[in-house]
Amino acid sequence: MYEFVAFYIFAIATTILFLITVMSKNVLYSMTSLAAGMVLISGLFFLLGADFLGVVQLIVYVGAVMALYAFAMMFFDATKDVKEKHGNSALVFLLGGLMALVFVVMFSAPIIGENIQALYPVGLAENLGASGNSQDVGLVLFTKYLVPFEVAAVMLLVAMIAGIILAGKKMDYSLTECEASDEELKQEIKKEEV
Amino acid sequence: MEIGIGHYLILSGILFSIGFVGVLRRKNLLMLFFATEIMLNAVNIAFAAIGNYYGDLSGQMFAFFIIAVAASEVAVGLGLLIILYKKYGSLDLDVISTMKG
Amino acid sequence: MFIDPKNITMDVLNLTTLMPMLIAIGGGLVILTIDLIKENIHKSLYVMLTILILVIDLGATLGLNFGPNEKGFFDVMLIDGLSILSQILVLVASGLFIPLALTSKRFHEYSYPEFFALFLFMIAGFQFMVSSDNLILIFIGLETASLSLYTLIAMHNRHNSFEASVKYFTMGALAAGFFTMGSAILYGISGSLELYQIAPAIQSRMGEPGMMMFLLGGAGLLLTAFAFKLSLFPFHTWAPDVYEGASAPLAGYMSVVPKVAAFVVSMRIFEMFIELQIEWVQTIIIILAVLTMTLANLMALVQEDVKRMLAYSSISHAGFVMVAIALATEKANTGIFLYYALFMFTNLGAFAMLWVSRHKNRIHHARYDHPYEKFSGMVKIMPMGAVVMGLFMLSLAGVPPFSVFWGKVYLMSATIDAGHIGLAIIMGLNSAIAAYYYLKLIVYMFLREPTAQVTEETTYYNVSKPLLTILGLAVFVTVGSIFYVDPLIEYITEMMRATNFGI
Amino acid sequence: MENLVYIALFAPFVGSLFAGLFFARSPKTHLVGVVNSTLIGIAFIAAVTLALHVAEHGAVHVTMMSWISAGDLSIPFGFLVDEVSVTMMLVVTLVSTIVHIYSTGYMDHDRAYNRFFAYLSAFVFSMMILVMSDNFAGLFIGWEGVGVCSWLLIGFWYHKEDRPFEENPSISPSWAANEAFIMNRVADLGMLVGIFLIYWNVGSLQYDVVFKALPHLADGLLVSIAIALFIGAMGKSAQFPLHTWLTDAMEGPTPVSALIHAATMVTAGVFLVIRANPLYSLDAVHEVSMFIASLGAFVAFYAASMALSARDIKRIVALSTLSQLGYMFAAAGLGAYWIALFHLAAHAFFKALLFLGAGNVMHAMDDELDIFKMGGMKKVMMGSYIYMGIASFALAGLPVMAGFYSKDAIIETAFNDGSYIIWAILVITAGMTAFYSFRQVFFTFHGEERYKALGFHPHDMYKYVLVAMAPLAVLAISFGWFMENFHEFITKNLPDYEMSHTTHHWAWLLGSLVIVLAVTGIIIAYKKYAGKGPNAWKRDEEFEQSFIYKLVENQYYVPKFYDEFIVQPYTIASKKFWEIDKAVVDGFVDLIGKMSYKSGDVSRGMQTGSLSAYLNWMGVGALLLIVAAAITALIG
Repeated sequence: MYEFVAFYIFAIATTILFLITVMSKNVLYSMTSLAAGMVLISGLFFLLGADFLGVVQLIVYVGAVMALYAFAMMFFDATKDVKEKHGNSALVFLLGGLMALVFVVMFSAPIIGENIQALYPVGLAENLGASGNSQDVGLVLFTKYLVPFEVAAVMLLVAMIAGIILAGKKMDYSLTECEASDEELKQEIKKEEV
Repeated sequence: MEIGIGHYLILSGILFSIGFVGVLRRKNLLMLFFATEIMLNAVNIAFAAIGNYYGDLSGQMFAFFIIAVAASEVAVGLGLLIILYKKYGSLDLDVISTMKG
Repeated sequence: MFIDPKNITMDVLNLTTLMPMLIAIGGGLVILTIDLIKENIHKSLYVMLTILILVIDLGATLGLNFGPNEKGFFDVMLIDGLSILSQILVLVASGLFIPLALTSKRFHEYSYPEFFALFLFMIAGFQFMVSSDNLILIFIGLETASLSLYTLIAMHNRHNSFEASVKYFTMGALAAGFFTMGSAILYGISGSLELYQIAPAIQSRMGEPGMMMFLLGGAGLLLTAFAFKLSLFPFHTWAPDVYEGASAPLAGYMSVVPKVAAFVVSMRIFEMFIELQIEWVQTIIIILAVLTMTLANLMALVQEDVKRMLAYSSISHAGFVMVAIALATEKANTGIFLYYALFMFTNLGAFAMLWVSRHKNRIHHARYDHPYEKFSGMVKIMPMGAVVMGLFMLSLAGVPPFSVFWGKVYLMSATIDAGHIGLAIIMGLNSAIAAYYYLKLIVYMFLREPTAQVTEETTYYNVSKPLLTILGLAVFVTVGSIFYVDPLIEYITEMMRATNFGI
Repeated sequence: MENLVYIALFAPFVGSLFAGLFFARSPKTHLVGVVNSTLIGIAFIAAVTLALHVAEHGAVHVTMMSWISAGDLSIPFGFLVDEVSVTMMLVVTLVSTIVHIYSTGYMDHDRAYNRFFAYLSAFVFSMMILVMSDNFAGLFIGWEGVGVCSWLLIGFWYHKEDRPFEENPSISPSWAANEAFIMNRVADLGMLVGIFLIYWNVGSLQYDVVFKALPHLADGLLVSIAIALFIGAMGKSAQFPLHTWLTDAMEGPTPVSALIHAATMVTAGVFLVIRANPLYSLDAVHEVSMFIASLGAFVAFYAASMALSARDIKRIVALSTLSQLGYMFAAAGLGAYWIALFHLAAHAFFKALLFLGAGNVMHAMDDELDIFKMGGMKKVMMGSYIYMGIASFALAGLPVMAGFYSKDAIIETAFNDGSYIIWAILVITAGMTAFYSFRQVFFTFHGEERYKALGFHPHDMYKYVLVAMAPLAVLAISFGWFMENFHEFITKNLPDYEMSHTTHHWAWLLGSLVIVLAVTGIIIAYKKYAGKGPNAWKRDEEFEQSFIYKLVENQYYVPKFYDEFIVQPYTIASKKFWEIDKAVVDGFVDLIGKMSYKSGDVSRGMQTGSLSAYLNWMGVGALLLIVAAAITALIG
């Protein structure tokens, strides 16, 4: 019963919040409802016994990602209402509705197989007397998924470099569009920096 | 009343579709990115739910990596947005359409 | 609380499988470090360093043990023939691409050492993507490569390149959503994220009610994601714009390397579906392939810009090759790699020719860098260049005995072997349409008088020795294909036999 | 050995690419001539080495590509170097080497020097494919290749205007080129039918497979195949009634005439019959073979009669080529394949020599072709005089010379076969041959120096060119001496042809008869045309008005017949069809073109440039896929 109530509360709330995110004309509302929806999703993760995932969701999404978005919003000065021209709203909703319908139809069928064995069962560390989602996650993450984990680290490095370069000052001059010789250009850039 | 995996998956599907609508509907790039975040979050629910019902950790793992990817995408995406805003002075998709045909 | 250290031997881990990627990543870090230690080093050092790393990487790749069951690191890595072959293609194409940075004029992206680091990270991403049948690693590799690629495009630093990058990025994010959702469904029905375990699990559950729904739904979602990567209709819309916005060498590179990687993963995933007798997937892929090659050809016909025309032609070529995925025979799979191995040199060569004549501002047309008029009467000004470009065009059009012809013939014969005569006829017809727009450029180059703006100065604008070397190499490979195509096919076939297709 | 095969095959190709790709538009450079001549020379050396190898170890068979297989169709691309093909390779490479060297001198003043070498080398490459292929498909590819190169080379001076030539209908190089090409296309159609028939019934195009399967086929089918293939041979070897193109092909540069329209390409038809000897020696196709022999004899006589009155120096040589091709077909038709091949080789040497000599004369006379305007040129052109003399002796079949052995053997064959009519025709033709070839020599080099009045200042060719021609002269004299060795070598592959005892018995008489006739012909020619001063030759206007002279002069009105009954009605019909075509077919094609453009424009509309629209396309696509998936799953 507890699960039932919690699920429906979370589900309905996230749906409404995300709808606001998608529908709202105001970036601030949109972003706030997105953040709130994500918090509620972490609740769903806790319900599903994925404690660590829930925590990560809170920290990374609500903490980091939303902070980035907030910063961007300020940069773009997008607090005021955004004017969007919508040519065919009806069609969009029809498409979205159709998509949702297909998912509902699809997921109404039983997806879980009877004879499927869990490859990395929850409670890996149980026999050691220490149970807990975080430890299990740690165990799997640093054995089986060590390679993807490291690649993800590279990916984050790439993202960092990309962010630094793209938002960097050097992008303000375009060597690509400038006919001046290299020497002149260097001088010019130096002057500008001083 | 038992909440089965079907409930979670249907929720996931609905949220995914909401994100999808957002992607189709939004003309403001920043808000469009919000919509993609919703889609990824919806998928995370599906993974967590399936993993839970199999008693398997792989689903959670995928969800972790999706979160990592989402974070990286935000970094790159915002970098692009900033530079685009500098050049075009707008984030409206219809303005950014010099290449066509 | 204390957890027992796991006893894992090095043998089980098979660490060498990681070597090639580690070299690429390490190389990228070395470049970043060098930049930290000493600034303002000339880009040629980075180019040389990158080539060196690519060569070592290639050596490591060639030195790997491979086989259908050559796994490593808790079975996350899979080094089979497919993986080796695609890594070789990726590395060779990268080796051709990087020297194009050494132009006589300075362009923005090459002023960053980070460009080369990101490039190497991207290669590592592609390498991970092709050497795994674990959906998580495939996804992470894909994203690493894609995020680097978006940045590389934007670093060209023009209006167009930002627009291109944003378009690619946004659609890529949407595709990532579809890919993950598709993976979730596969996970749901099989309880695993590894293709070699997914396939038997699905097979054992085939009869269950509602299973078809999941299978087709999952296949549809995954197909959307890969159709985007492979620029199949109607998911191709990004491609022409992105190719136009990116610098010419990068556009040429993008028409080959990401597609090879995406084809490898598509082979692993969709051929699994086809092997499971799910005909729907086959039908849909054929429809997409036919639509792609036909519509892209028609659109290429009406382009005014050579680069955009080549972009559409690359889309059309991808559609042509996509047919092979639907056939899922050994010969067809061999054909994919044969096609790309041959197409790679020709197409990169053609884009390199555009790069040679690239200007910093658009002197011929308000919007386009490479309108057809730019090439009118080229034979009078740059006879060698015109002949070389003409050769590339003929090869792309599939004129014997130039390289791409063999790829086309091989794929079409694979199609006929698989019993799809009608499909082969459509492929032939499309090649005929395509010939028209390639010949259009040849007509411009050889039969028209040069316009006033076309002078020696403008056509040779960006040329340099390394560029000429790469062009020469491309010509050599394009023209001499008749001599190596047979052993090449043998090699690819052999590699295909050492491949794990899940079932 | 495999490498040698490829070297022999691809050296000319490399030369062609070299000249065509790198020098097509650059000004004339001798580098091209030297490099290409060297490459062909290399091919010749490779051919010699291969010949020695074949003589010792037998045939070399290489398969270059075996994978062009689409469905059930599998065409391996292989090369066979056996006794027959190696003979052809030797002839082709030797003559073309000399012609290449000759051309460096002859084409010296031509603007399109480099282009010429590109074409010439391409021709050699195609010819090598033709002779070396181990299957009919390769043969056909080479066949078409030489056709195209011949077209390019005949029309080499395409810019020349149609010139009104009082004795000739107006002919221009481009017209001649088209005529040659079209006539050959007509014939090739026959050949293609033959190849298809073989493929349908045997399922392969490999020579060895086909020839093994032939005896099991139905008689009617065999006859059809034999006829169809021979039609192809008739076109390429200019047999009646498809012969008119050959004389007109003389519009091309003279080295081309020497190489293509005398020594090599036109013998391809003979080569085909020799290659397909297992087919033509079957009993079922005996009638076809007899027809080939009779047609050969007829053409031999027919062409020789036209040569009697011709005034154009190249046309005479061309007609003599036609006549000699007739001899070859006569031999091949009678089953004496090795003799046909022997004559083919011998003929290639002396005829190339003759043509190159004629080229020297033309060069000296500023492209003047009319022998009536020449005379007494031996003083100024001693070298060419000797060469043309040797070649003419060989052509006339005087003892010791190459032509004597080969031609005599053919005449003996006809006698031996009991085909006395053919024999008689060939003997008479031999006399005529001697007459007209020496008529030409005497007209050109002896007698009154008529050219002086016309203001010509002839001079001989470059020394090195004359030296380069020497091997041909040596072979024109001595090739016949090796008849026995050749016989031994070639009959390992080709069926032997044994003369009966009676023939052996009468051989000396037959030989003497031919010699007597030939010598008589030469003497008559000498009396008539070589005189000087008061006995000098005068034009016999009255005789030139006679019916026979007119008939022969106008090539029996065959070209006129073609013009009146085929070309003109065809032109009229074509014009009518063109009008219909413009309205209907053209309109249709235009419509397709317009539709492609239109649909391109329409589909281009989806590329609006707006990311939002792109995302919508992608979304719609994804949704369509998923909905289609759901529906498919629900239905079945």
